[in-house]
Amino acid sequence: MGWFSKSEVRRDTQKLSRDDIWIRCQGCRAHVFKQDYYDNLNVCPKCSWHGKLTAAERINLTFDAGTFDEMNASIRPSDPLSFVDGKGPYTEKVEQSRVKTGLNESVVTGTGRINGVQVVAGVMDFRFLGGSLGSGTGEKILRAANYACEHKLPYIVFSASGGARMHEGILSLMQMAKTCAGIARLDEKKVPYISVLTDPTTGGVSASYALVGDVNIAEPGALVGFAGRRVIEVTIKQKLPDNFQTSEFFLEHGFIDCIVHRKEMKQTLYRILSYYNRSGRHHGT
Amino acid sequence: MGWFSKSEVRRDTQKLSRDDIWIRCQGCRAHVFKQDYYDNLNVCPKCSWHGKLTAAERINLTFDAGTFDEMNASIRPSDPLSFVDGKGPYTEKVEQSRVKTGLNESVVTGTGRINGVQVVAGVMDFRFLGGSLGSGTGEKILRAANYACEHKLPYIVFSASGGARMHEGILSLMQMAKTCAGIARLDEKKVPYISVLTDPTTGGVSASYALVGDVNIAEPGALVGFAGRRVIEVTIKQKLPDNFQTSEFFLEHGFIDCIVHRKEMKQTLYRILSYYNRSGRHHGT
Amino acid sequence: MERELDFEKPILELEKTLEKLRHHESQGRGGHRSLIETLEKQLDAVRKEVYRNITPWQTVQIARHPHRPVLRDYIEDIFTDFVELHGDRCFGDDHGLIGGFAMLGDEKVMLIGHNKGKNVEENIKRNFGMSRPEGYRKALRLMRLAEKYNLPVVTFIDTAGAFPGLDAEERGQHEAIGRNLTEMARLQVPIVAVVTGEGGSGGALGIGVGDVVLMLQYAIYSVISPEGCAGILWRDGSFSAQAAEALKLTSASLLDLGVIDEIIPEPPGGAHRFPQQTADTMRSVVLKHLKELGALTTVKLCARRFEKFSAMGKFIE
Amino acid sequence: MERELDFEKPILELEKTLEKLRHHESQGRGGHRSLIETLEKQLDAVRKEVYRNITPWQTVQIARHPHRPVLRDYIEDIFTDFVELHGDRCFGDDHGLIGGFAMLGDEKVMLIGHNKGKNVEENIKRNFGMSRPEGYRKALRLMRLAEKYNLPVVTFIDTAGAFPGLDAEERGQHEAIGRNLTEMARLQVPIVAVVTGEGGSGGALGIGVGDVVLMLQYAIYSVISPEGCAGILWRDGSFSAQAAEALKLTSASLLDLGVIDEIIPEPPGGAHRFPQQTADTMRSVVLKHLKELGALTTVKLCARRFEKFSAMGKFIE
Ligand SMILES: [Zn+2]
Ligand SMILES: [Zn+2]
Repeated sequence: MGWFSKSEVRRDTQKLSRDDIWIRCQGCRAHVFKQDYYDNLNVCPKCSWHGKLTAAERINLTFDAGTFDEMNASIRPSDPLSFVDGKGPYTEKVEQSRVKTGLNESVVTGTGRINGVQVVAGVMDFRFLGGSLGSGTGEKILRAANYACEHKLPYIVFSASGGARMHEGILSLMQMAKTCAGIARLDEKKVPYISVLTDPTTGGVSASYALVGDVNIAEPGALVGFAGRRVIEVTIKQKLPDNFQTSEFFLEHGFIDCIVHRKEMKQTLYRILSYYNRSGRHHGT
Repeated sequence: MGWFSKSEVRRDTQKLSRDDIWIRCQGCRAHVFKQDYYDNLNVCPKCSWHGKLTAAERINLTFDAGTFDEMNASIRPSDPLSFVDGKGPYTEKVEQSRVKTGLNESVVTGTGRINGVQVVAGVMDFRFLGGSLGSGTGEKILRAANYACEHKLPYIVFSASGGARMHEGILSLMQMAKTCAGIARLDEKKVPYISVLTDPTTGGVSASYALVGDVNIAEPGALVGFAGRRVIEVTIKQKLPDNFQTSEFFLEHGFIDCIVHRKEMKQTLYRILSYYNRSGRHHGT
Repeated sequence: MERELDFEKPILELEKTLEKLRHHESQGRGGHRSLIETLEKQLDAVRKEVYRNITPWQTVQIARHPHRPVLRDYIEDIFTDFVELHGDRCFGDDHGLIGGFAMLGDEKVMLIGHNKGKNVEENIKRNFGMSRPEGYRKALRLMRLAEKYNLPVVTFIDTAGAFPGLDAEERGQHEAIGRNLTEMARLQVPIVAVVTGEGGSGGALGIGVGDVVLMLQYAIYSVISPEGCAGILWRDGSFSAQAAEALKLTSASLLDLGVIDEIIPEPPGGAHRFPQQTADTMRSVVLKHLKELGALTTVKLCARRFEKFSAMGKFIE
Repeated sequence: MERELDFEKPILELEKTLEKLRHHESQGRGGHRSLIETLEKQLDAVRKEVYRNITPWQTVQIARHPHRPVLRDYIEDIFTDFVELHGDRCFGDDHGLIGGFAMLGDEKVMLIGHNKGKNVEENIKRNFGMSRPEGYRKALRLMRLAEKYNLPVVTFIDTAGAFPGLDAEERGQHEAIGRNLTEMARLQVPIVAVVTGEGGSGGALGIGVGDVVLMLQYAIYSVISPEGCAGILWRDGSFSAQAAEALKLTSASLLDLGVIDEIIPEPPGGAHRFPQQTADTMRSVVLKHLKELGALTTVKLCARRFEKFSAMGKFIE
């Protein structure tokens, strides 16, 4: 029995091959026992390719058992633009996502403890409309930031997102400014903000709160670019390097502080948090 | 008759050719009438190559007539290391420079008006030991910065320097930290600091106060790099581009705000100074 | 005119006729004065009619019109004493996003904006107004300078988006935009942002976090281009008009959604036809807001900006 | 040993003899114990003798010794729980200048330093500890992070100089160093700088503006390399020893000149021979200063640093 049990939900999001016993690794293309994969925290036992996690799985993996306390769980998308596209109304997609994931939005926020250290966290879930940044997502990320600011608790956001949510049009874009306003306030008050980038963190999320952490941590091999690969190829008419836009690419280019294996993520977060010197210096004369 | 008369001093520093009537432009290699060159502010009338100016010439050109008031003129080099090199003692070189230039150090500092606007300024003179950054230079630049800070007057430094002054060893290096400490304090107090880079501004001066202006202005064609061209060629075994380390090169690479012809320098400084909003915002609630 | 907009045909035809008549008249072969006057009135009416019924997709076309004024035009038309400041002090100088000190009437400001070219050659130099990270970093540097000098910031937004290129990614397009959003949120001087043409996604917002966000009537502002949206959500770029409609990217829609604070009206016929008139209106609207914001204390200003962007978005709780 | 220093020959010969004898002894072919003891005492005496009379030029050679401990060694020997943080958030990650959170005893610090390699391969990756602008910008980023987290900064200086390359110039080596000097002057947390090997000019000072500047006994710190100085002022690189003498680049001279605050003694024989002993001494000296600086208020700290650097230099007035 792994660190969390297989769920219907997860099965939906993994690309299954042939039967229910094997899973095909998207990294090395090898077939590995599903159970081995799950037991290894959704990391390929052969090549260490990091598969996606649901928010619940990430929370289980990160916080001391029973310490995660969700906030603002009831926030869910409205349909401010009465948006209907070629595949139907936005509201239907939202309902499908809600049913599929059991979540109300693409991020779960709350407080929890990491080896005893109390923090505020946002954990995105890619299954919910591709982890897109909707008004509800932005609201939850901002409220959690405000809570962290008020209580001087470190803030950690685990990103997993394809970018802004088109169905909310410009309001989705505005969530980039909204969430960053929260991060700015945290910084003003000298409250730590750690950003964890998981596969994928792109578009409007990468261009707002995901890359302005005090420390930007990424999982190995995660796609963490801004523009879409195809858009770039069309624009510059040029082949892109293999590791383009991966964590490793951006580590070398100076935007990622460290790449951390999922197994070591909790301990690394704890170590970084331990350097936050809450006591403060004397500011007198 | 030009804007300043020919002086013995200037004649020493220009590379004369053939006779006393003509001067050979170091930019286009053309022979131009000396008088035309002087009348044109030591700028080649044919190719606009900017020749060097003495501190006195620069001051005449920049400040409203009769407004420049020198400070700390008596500061001059000591010989802290009792330095003697293959060509003799440092003290002798200093004496030669003092006699040749009539200056006590490689920078002249003081207050003056630019179209009526009161500023504090440092004006380097390349003739004095290659404009090198000695202890006296650093002290004068810092004192002027402190004066500007105290009186909330904009500070302008015209640089012209080959870098640190080896003959003062580590104390020369420390002038880089010392002068920058003054610039930092100006910035803290929100007092403008404008850096004007003239040919050449290299080494320890380029790597201290010369490139950290609120606005970095350069004269056309000025050499404003850090490391020496030959050192780089030896290190990387590669030919360097023609415009390497010029003002134009660093404009394109993002380190120079604007390149301004000597004729327009005063007016440009005045225009920039006019944007300093001394009145200040309300900071209440 | 390089590109004629279909829906403008009635206007264009009348304009051509009138031009010919005026030419005749100016060469002394007159007698058309009363016809000219009639046609002028008719032209006015047609312009109003066409521009009254304009669709979002047509607005997109106006916003991208090659004759639509760009930042350089506004700098000439309504600003004075512009001192351009180059460079990000780190990597390069972006020609697609420029800035510097400028005067608007009696207000000293730091002016920053996307800068499309007016012809192919200039557009190549300016990368069609699509900035790389060094553009956003230059913008931030200038905003901090504005803060030091206590100058309000005025930004002009007109870009299809941040440049999607290999080099732009390498140098952290995402980080550069995210950093600007963060720093603009707490900048201690007033910020007035004006969407003048295309407000393309993160590349627009990267200089768009304003205390006041203004928009020219026929500008657009959107999370994604209609073409891109149609390609993804309709799986067919030919649904761009539908996407433009759905995205609510016109000034009127954005005012409704609370994303912009005021529309700067353009004459019927658009800014590409009446640049000076448009610029004059813009000048007075921007000045009005600068004066209002200038009266606020820094603390109040920053608190207001935080509240403003905190309130963006609609959700159910 | 790749490089034997001439003046160390008496030491090296004794060391080799001793090594052989100990090897014999360890293989059971004994009987040399008393000889070994005699030679050990002799070696001690010779080391002391050689290192007592060391010249500046010999010090230069020790400071550059390929076995001299580098930052990575100190990280292993005296720091714990190092979390390396990469990148300047702008262009790249410099491998020649590294940094991150670290513990020194019970003190949490931000550790930043030049990082020479220990072999050719590593030196190529780390560019022989010669940083490019992105190294200095990473250093500054980490210092600002230290300021936010209220951690003192400890810097380790060991570089021939900032890298003199085309790319380094393009990306503003001068600006990067000048910016660091400016920002370090006002950083609101304590800074302890330690010159551990080569303190090469602006490249060293770029992370060297400390409230306290310490120096290993046989390290050097100079405005220019002796070779460079000889080439310019003697027009002949073979005068390097004279230049080394004239430049006053040893720890004793620098203490006299008021440029450093304390010398960290090395055992006779140098840090390359006694790395752990050297590291232990360094640890206690750095800790002592961290504790003293930690007791100061921020205002006092910054005022002291300003005064300290204001007082640098000697001139006549
Ligand atoms: Zn695999
Ligand atoms: Zn010439």
